[in-house]
Amino acid sequence: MAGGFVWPLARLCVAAFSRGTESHSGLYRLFADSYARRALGHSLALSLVVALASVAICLPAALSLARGRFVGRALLRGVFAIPLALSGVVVGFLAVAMLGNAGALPALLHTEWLRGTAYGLGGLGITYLYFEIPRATLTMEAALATVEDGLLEAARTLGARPRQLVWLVFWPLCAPALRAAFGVTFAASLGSFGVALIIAGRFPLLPVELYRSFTGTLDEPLGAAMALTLALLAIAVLWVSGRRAR
Amino acid sequence: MRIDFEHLTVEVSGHRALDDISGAFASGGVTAVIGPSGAGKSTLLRVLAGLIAPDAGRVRFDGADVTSLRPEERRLGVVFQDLRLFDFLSARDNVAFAPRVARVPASLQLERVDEALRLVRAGAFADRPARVLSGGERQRIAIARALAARPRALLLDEPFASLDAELRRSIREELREVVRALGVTAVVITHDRDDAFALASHFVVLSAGRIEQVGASNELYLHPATEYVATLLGEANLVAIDAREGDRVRVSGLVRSATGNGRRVLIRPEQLRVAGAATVTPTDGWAARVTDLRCSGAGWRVQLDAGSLGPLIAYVATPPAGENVWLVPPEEVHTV
Amino acid sequence: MKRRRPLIIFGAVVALLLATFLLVPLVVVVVSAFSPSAALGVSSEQWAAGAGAGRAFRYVLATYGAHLRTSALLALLSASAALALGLPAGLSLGVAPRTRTAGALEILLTLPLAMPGLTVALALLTAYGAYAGDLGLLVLGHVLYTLPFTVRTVAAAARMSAIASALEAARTLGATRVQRARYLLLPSLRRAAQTSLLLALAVSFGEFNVTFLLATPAHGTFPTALYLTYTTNSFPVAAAATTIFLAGLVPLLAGALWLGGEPQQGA
Amino acid sequence: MRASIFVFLCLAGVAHAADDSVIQYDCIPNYANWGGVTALYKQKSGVTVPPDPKGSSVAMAALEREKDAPRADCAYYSGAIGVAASQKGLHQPYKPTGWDKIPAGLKDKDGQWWTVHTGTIALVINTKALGAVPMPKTWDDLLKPEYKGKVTYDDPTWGGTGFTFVYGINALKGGSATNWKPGLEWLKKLDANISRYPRESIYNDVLRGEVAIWINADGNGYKMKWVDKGPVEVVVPKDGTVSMPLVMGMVKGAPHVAATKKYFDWLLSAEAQAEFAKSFFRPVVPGALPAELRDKFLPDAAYAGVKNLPLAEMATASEGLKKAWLAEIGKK
Repeated sequence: MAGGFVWPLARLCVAAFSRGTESHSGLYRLFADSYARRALGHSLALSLVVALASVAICLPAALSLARGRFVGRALLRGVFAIPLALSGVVVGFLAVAMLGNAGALPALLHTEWLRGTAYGLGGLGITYLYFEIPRATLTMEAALATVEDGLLEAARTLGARPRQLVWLVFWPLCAPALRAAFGVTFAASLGSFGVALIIAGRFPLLPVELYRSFTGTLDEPLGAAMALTLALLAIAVLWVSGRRAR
Repeated sequence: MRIDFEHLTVEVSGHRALDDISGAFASGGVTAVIGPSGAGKSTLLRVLAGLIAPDAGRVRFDGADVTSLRPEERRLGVVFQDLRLFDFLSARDNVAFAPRVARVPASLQLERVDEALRLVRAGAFADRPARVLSGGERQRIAIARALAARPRALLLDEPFASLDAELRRSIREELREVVRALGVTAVVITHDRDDAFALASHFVVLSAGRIEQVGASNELYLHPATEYVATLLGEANLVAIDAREGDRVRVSGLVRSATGNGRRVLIRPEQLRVAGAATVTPTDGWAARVTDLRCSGAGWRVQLDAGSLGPLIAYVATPPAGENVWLVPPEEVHTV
Repeated sequence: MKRRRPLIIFGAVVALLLATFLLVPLVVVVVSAFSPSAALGVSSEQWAAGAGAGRAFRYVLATYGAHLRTSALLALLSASAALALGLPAGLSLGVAPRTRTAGALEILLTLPLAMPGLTVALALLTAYGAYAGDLGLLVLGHVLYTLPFTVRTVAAAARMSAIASALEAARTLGATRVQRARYLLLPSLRRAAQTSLLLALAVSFGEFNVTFLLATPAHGTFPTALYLTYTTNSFPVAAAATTIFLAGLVPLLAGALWLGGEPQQGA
Repeated sequence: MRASIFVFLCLAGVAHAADDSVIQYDCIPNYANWGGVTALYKQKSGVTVPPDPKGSSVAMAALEREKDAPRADCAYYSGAIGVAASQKGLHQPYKPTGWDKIPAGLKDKDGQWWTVHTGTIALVINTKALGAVPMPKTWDDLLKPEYKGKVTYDDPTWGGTGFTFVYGINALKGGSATNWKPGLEWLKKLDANISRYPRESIYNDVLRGEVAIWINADGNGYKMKWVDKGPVEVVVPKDGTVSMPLVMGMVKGAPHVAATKKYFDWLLSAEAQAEFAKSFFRPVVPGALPAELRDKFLPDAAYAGVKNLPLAEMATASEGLKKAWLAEIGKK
């Protein structure tokens, strides 16, 4: 375990602080170079929007899956599990297939409006959502399933009206689930590589730039710095959302 | 506030949890609804609280029909079996919940909360998060939370289920004091006769969704209508009668004046006197042999073999001297 | 109670819409794999594979069959390795009291899941770049991803079934170590082991980052083949490759779900 | 369960036993018909050459990273990058059979690299995706606003074709190996019309209409038009263009030297050269282009303005030009 994972991580840290053939360390250049900074900013902004959107969109679905009992519920959950195991490149391809310049959706709907959406910012957002919706839904579902009906009943016997019930009891009970889902989707979006690789187009995102530094321009220190930054951010978000959730 | 319920019927997946029952809880009184699990006790409480709508029947508070009133409009204080504290709030905020949702002015809110906390002696831990409280503390907060609502009636569902014996006793006593001091109508759901006797002066006995018997606690204890009520409320010796003549019965040779109209006689263990052979003449009592003797703390519990009468139980202050004893039943007995 | 019904129904409708959103692209891709038409861009690569609906599949199997076999082998090796390591690890975590060491170990085990896959891949590449392309390194990379699933699933099962107390009870009843393993441990962990094996197979089969950076063409995995078809092949070929990928993945997932597991994070 | 494990292991055994393979970096099935060539070679010799998506620059970078433990046997590049790889000492010399038939200037005197076929940088246009907009005729036409979002050329830091175009346009616009200004200024103007800078072959995207104008090797366009019957035309800009030799070299420390040498020998055979020609890359061996294919190229007159670029100079300048392009365009 230590050799398999801890040692490589340590090597990565060392690489991030090394200079390579440049005059500054990779970490320094990550924050000094405006392009790398921009890629980081884009990644953060995109992950933030996607995480917020997926939590908002998936809350009703998660509620229903967690607390409702209806026909086909198990099947529905199964559908939600599929994208979790797809690699990002597959999802990127699905986006091109549906929303590319020659995508199925513009062709089927006979509309020019959607043509090429996949490569734009909106397409990037939708594709990330495809990836994060199952994650957000299943994370929230698991947490919401533990919310007890009893507390809502207790609040009602104490005189809470429906609106008060939502804000004073239901919301505080759900909040940890929402936070956890936000953390998980944010971290996952931040590190999502395959989708960006296929469709990010002209929009610099940190994982792709990282890959490019490492494989294309052979700038190992900068690549390592980006990889490390991504990991630290992801873990920090997960830790904060998970800790607060407890 | 007086609570009446009329012809309540609740069906849960084809099974009648409550089967056309009617009754009342007197204003200012403490009533225990007692029965084994599955008797429909909790269902009755949930109907009273408005958490489930009955399939038939009505609920009245002081005569007014509240059957269709929502739980938040009934102004009751409910203490649930699993307490249901809001773990994301502090103990104090739990107690402040009802005044807060009722939009009581802030200063008055504070007063009410403090009063409720004082009543259950919860001041010391009021500002801790609810989730870190101990079992007894949680219990107190749950009671305070219900009291702070200034309820028209308190409904308590197995309120001490989660407490150990000692804590159970002390909190039970405190609750008794509080309810008495406030003079609030209270309904205690319980399967535990000790809780019922400790808190309530009036019992409603439920069995399989029907009311078995209603009455004052001592009345039910000594004069149960059925064998079921007899055994539910305490250890009971049930002895078949030989013959009946008006208000007199003959039991294994002894003649006693009797109440009730059954075919067996109820003799509570503490009603049996255990005497040595020298002090009793055979016409006063039954010969018996001690088969087991154990200390019950306050006294002794004696298990006896009385021949054709079968095994009997007696509670006595001092253990009998020898193995062979005489048993003397009370002068008046109750038949079930 | 009845008042929350509308919310549940609304939520179910949303869930249905979202499921449609998730399914439609997959259906479109699978359908187009079976009906390659000129509109989708039938390309020269397929002329060689002959005519008919199956030609895209024939092309994929001929060109990327080795990738498929590598992926199957890799999934099998890493899932078995993860099971072999994860069963004892998960068992001891599940049975042991929750000490600080146990907690730290659990966090360390799940760290690879919390991190972006690319970071893990890059760390491996930095440390073991000299072994890039070796099957052993790929297995190591995949085990990092699959081990958390086995450990978690097994530990959860061990906790749930209160194995520790059952084992104690069995000892007092005179069961030997072998008998305890035979009659208690194995039956109670069997389901968890099956679930985690299926999950590990699915995760490893679908993993992209590690192999993309660490594999050489000699050991390309099927996800890298997918990437190849997406970037260099025509749409029907890419769709056929995706269909083959799904055909491998979905049964594993369905099996795991049916047994009660759940994938936490894709790659 | 046990049975399925057994089956898996058998399959895996088969996958692993196939060790008679040659690893070629940059072996894109749909570029220069590598798919067809490698399939034919497999059929002839039983040796597998697996596909690999790396562009020239990435292939070189990978070789550099793996210098101490090489994984690849050979690599395929657009000229300058291959020469740069030789200059970095990543190759070992070999002169395959047929060496003498390669014209001078298209091979290294020591056998560090040699050309296998050549292409010409041209405009590959999907007329359907272009729609009502007129066909561009010259490089400067591409700067017109009506081509906004329709033009694409490969990321020059990734693949060799993109690099050749960037270097070439600089030369055409009056720049040199030490003066990149004219080219970069022109490319900055073009940037306004660029939809993206792809890092992988987008052959099928163009064919399918995902992309309207692809600045790439002419052969790719001809193949779309003649083989795949796509709505595609090749335009050789009237204001001149550059040719692009595509070269190979043997990796220093290659794991399978003998197999690689045989492969190289075969690649210069008439059979392999004709197979490359099926995708309209001009064989380096004179006379290997079949007559029926020659007619499908644009007439020779269209190619009158084609310049040959100095590969050694290009190779030396490559790192600097890539960095300059990134700074001025790629990272803007």
